Amino acid sequence: MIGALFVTAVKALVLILALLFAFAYITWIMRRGLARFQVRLGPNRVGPFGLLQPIADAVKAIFKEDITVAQADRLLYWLAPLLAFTFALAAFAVIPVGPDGWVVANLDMGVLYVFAASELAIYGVFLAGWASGSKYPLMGGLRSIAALVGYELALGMAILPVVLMAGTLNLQEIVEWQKQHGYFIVYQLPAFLIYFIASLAEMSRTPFDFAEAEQELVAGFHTEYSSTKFVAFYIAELLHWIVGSALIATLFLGGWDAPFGLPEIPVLWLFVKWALFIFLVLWIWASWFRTRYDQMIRFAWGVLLPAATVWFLITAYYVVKGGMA
Amino acid sequence: MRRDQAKAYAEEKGIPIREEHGMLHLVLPLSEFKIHMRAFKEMGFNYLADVIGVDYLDYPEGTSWQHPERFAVIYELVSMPGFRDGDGSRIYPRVYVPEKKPRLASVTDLWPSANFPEREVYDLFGLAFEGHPDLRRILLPEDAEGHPLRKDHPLGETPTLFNDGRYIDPASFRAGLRGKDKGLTGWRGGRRKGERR
Amino acid sequence: MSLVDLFLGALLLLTGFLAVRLKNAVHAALALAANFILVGVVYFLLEARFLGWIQIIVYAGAIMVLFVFVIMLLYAARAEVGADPLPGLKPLAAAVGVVGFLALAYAFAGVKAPLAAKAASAALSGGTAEALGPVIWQTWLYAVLLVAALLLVATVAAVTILRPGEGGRR
Amino acid sequence: MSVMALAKALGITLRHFFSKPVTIPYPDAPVPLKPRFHGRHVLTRHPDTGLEKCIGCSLCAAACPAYAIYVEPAENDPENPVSIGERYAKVYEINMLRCIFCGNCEEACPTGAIVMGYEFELADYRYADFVYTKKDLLVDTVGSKPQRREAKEKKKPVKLGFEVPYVRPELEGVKYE
Amino acid sequence: MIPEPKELRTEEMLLNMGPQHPSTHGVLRLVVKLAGEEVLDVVPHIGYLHTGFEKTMENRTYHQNITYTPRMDYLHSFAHDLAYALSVEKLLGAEVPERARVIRVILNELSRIASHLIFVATGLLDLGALTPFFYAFREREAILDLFEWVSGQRFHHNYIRIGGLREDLPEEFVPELKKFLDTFDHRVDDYQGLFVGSPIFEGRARGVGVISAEDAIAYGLTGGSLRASGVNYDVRKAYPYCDYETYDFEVPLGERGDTWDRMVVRLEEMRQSARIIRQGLERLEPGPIRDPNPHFSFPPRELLATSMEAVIYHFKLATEGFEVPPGEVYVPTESARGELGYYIVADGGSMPYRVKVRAPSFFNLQALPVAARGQFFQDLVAILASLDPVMGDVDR
Amino acid sequence: MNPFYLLVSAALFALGAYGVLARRSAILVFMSVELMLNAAGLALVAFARAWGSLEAQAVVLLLIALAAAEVAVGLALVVAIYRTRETTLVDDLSELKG
Repeated sequence: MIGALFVTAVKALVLILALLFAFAYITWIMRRGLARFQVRLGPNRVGPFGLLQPIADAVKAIFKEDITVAQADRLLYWLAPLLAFTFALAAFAVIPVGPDGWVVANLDMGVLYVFAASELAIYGVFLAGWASGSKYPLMGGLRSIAALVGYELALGMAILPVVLMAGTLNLQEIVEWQKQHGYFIVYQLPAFLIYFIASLAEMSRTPFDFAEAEQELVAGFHTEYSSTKFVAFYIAELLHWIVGSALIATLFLGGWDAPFGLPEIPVLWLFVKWALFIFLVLWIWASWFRTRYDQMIRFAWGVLLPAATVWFLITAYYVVKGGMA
Repeated sequence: MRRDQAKAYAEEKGIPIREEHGMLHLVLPLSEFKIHMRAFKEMGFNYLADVIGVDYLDYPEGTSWQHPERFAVIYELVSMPGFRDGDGSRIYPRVYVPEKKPRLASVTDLWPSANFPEREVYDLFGLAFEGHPDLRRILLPEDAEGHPLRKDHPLGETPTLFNDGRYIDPASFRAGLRGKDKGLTGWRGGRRKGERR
Repeated sequence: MSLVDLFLGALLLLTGFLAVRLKNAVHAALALAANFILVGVVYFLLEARFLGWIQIIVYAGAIMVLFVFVIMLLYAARAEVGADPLPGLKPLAAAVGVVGFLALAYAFAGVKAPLAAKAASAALSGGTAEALGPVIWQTWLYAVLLVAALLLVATVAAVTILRPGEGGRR
Repeated sequence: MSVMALAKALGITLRHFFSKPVTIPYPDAPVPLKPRFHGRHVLTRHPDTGLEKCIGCSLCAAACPAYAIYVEPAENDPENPVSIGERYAKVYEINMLRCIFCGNCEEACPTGAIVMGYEFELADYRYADFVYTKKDLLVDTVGSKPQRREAKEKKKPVKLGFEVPYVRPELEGVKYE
Repeated sequence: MIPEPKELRTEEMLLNMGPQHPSTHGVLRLVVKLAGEEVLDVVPHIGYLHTGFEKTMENRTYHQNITYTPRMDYLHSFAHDLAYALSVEKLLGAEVPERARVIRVILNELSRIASHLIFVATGLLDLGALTPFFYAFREREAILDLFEWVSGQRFHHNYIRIGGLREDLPEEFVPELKKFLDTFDHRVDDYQGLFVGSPIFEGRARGVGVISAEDAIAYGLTGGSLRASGVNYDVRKAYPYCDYETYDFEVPLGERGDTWDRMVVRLEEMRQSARIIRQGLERLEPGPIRDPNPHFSFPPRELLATSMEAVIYHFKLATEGFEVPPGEVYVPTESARGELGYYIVADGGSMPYRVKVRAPSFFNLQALPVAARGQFFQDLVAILASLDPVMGDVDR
Repeated sequence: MNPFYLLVSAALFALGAYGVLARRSAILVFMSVELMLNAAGLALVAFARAWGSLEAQAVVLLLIALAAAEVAVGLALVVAIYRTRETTLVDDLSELKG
């Protein structure tokens, strides 16, 4: 018992370190990548190719003055970044990076866990918006909830066909199923598209990044945050991106499974697929606009949810009729 | 052409006209100014392009232009070409406003676009427009003193400083160039406060 | 009854108490959200794991978020200000609460569990989705359908109540 | 078709992803300037005699819309003239904080003495450091005041942050390393 | 007026946008009355960039003032130089030679393209698209480089002179310009591909911030914003200057007067400007670039060494400037933002008695509340951007 | 049988009842109702644990779904009332009683 706990703790620690490292470098990738889309160079001054830029950024951010707005609700103002950070980090625990044992917590209902974690992470966002005691963050917070109401149902509905086909809520087993039968992106292309669009909203990336729309809300919910608290939000926000991409790779692209009969190396293949989605999101970020939040909600309820429901019914019919299960 | 129409109207009403550089200036009397403006609007001058305030305080005597009062507000009316039957006529009615009673009627009810420019004239010349919906200072801070585009408002240029206390005072430098003053003279005192080295 | 149970019970009571006592509506809502998450955790301990997740996702993730959204939307955080028109209601409410608790406690005290803990646990098989599924879709099928219909009606009702362009700007 | 438009946008950005960045890494790489660039002024000398072209007539000061130039003329010593004319500029100072680099001084100068050069790295710390004297402006001086100060401290030649395809003929005698 | 707190419904919120805000395009302050995300009213507060140019210009010579004009509208700065020079030339009766007129048109259109590029860049940035911003700045950089070739300055050219131009084009200019034009059309296609037709852009811009033609006229809109409402008013066509009537170009018009139209009209105007520049290049014949009248033109530099008369004129022009006969004049021109003109009152001296700039942005900004009322807060920034105010132009 | 959670649920129910009576803001009253519903759910799950009854758990699932429906309508009502009356205090809505 104690031994297993210890192993889990070590795994979690390694994962957290890896994620924080990934976070640090995803800022670099994000900035360099966006810069390349925009025919410029991006950060290249600190270290070779600007590789030390994340460290410089972190040092700078931490030594900035920590400001608390006079109108702020002190307790929640302090709690909000912590919540956002924690839940964003927690979601990764059930994503398998390799066969048996290469996962921090092999929960039998891992999909539900991820779902719960991503929902609870919203608390951090809108509490920040509310606790800042300022109008721009408040509007950012309201928009984030409005978005949540929009995408969460479509997101859930899009996972259901996958769960139904794999017959399990365990992510590891979903990957194993895909290893045997082929990837879900083949069987479940509509579900994949719906899930991808909805998870863009969940990661609050373009075109659904209105909760922190810089142009009108300055920075949305974290306008009034500075120093380490801001860093916590920044990490949380990018962790959503990291976790979201890893999750979609796991659910629809076979996770850690090596494609095309290539040798199986833990972590590597998930990383490759993950990077694919990171790039895809970046690419969309560089190419598209931001929707208005009411349009996004209308789209989610009017297009995504009905489509997901119809597709779910089709899949259910197929499974019940004795297809694969 | 509406321009000819306006000219005929002015001749009929006895409004002084002046044509120069192809521009038709009409000098409206202050008392009936709004009536004439309304007539122009009905004539089809649907667009108010500008409201221009001028302070003729030290306008030199002896030119062909005579200015009965200190202030003038010049309106630029256009019959907008490309909109309905607009033909592109432009007229420049003006009204002289005495220094003692610097107020005149607002034309915002005829042309809503007069809102900002009338506020600007109010701000920079201190001419009050009666009937303006929102007459506040627009370009200057609300607590600013004076009306800077009046000719008696000081310019407030700061001297340019050079080494060893040399400086150029713009106003006297300008005057010196025109032989009105001795030009490059004056104070040659030490350094600015707090300056090192 | 283990230490964990005691701890969770105490936390549940504390958050519940805060939820009905805190002046600031957002704080109260947060306390309630914490209470709901704790209830979800208790469900895990009581061999109802699927229910635990659903509790967290629906109650803490959706319902409380809606509450907080409405509070923020209406700027109603500091709702209970001004003089209380019915000042005598608070002690009465407390009394009703105490009496209710005593009555329920008395009723529960008389309950005797028919099964041994082990057997009950085996019957529940952890309360996973697989275990729960047949029950829902067989025993309670009509109830599920009714609830589904109710959900649909509720959605329609909510949308209708807030339909734009009726009796106001929106 | 609207989805096609979204795809087209993706295609355009992807094409740019594989094109060369247009960034000039400025402090490392020199900025390419055009020959007519209006940079820090240069007081030129007569190419044959080496005498200053400036005759202290103050036309530049008069033409300056920002009143940034101060000229104080003095009579030339006929034995040992400083300039080509009868008089020369005893004091010639430009306040670079006031200067708007319009080039009116260059246009007004009857002898072609004051010419706009190419140096633009003039940022400094103190008011007094922005007053450029004859010493800083004459053609033999390379670099702005802060650049020269830095070069002196580091004991290196002045590093200029620009390159020009060719130097304008008006700037005769100017040598950029 | 800002309503008193008593009148406020609790559901309403007063939001102060600016003067420092990412999307107010300078130092504009908007007091926005919001119900949720719906804009009930907008009150623009301007003047944060008020520099008193008009007063300053009364105390500088006509010649020196050319250094002040481009600093108002720093994006389409050549239009201000040109409008000012045209007014003074009209007072003086100066004859601008053919070559100078053609070069003025070329540079004016180049400057207009640069300004519209900024418009597209920042307008799309306000809609959340990051990338077009950088693409547009790349092209703008090329245009600024061209200006650097011509005048040595990228923004504040000081290249126009009363009666002509400061100096002739450098040899390299025409080939460089041709090189730029060759790539430019593809680049405009790229911008178009990035937003026109995109359903997200349609959703954000179609039917948003509608200004009807009547409202546009009433609130004093000009330029692209007016043409987006369907009013065919382009000063270049209506009151031609610099021989614009001889150039073959079209005036793009919108139909609905929404954000979409205002964006697309400007995009098309860039193409038309490029077309005008091409025609201008064909007309570029060698010739004088300045009215040789010594009364207001500096004599050629060669003459200074030989002609005493030239030296005297030179000294007089440099110190005192030239005298302009008394009169009042206004010449409308088309800047990237709309009708721009300098109303100049001359008193016979060498400095203008009064200069009034008819700044298009100042008038265009009045239409913002009309367009923004009833829209979403998220659209407010897009509407503001689509009206294309330049705060230097507004505040002067 | 573990009566501990039953007692806890009873206490939570009592707290909810207190809240319903003592709170003045409609939203807070509503939140107290949710607390009571949850107490019922907790009791049911505790019973299910004692009886080994999955049916009881299924009822809790239905309960949660019902709660979601209830909240949707209830909050919509609160917002609608607020729009017309600009208050969330229950006592100010007394004219609804007749």
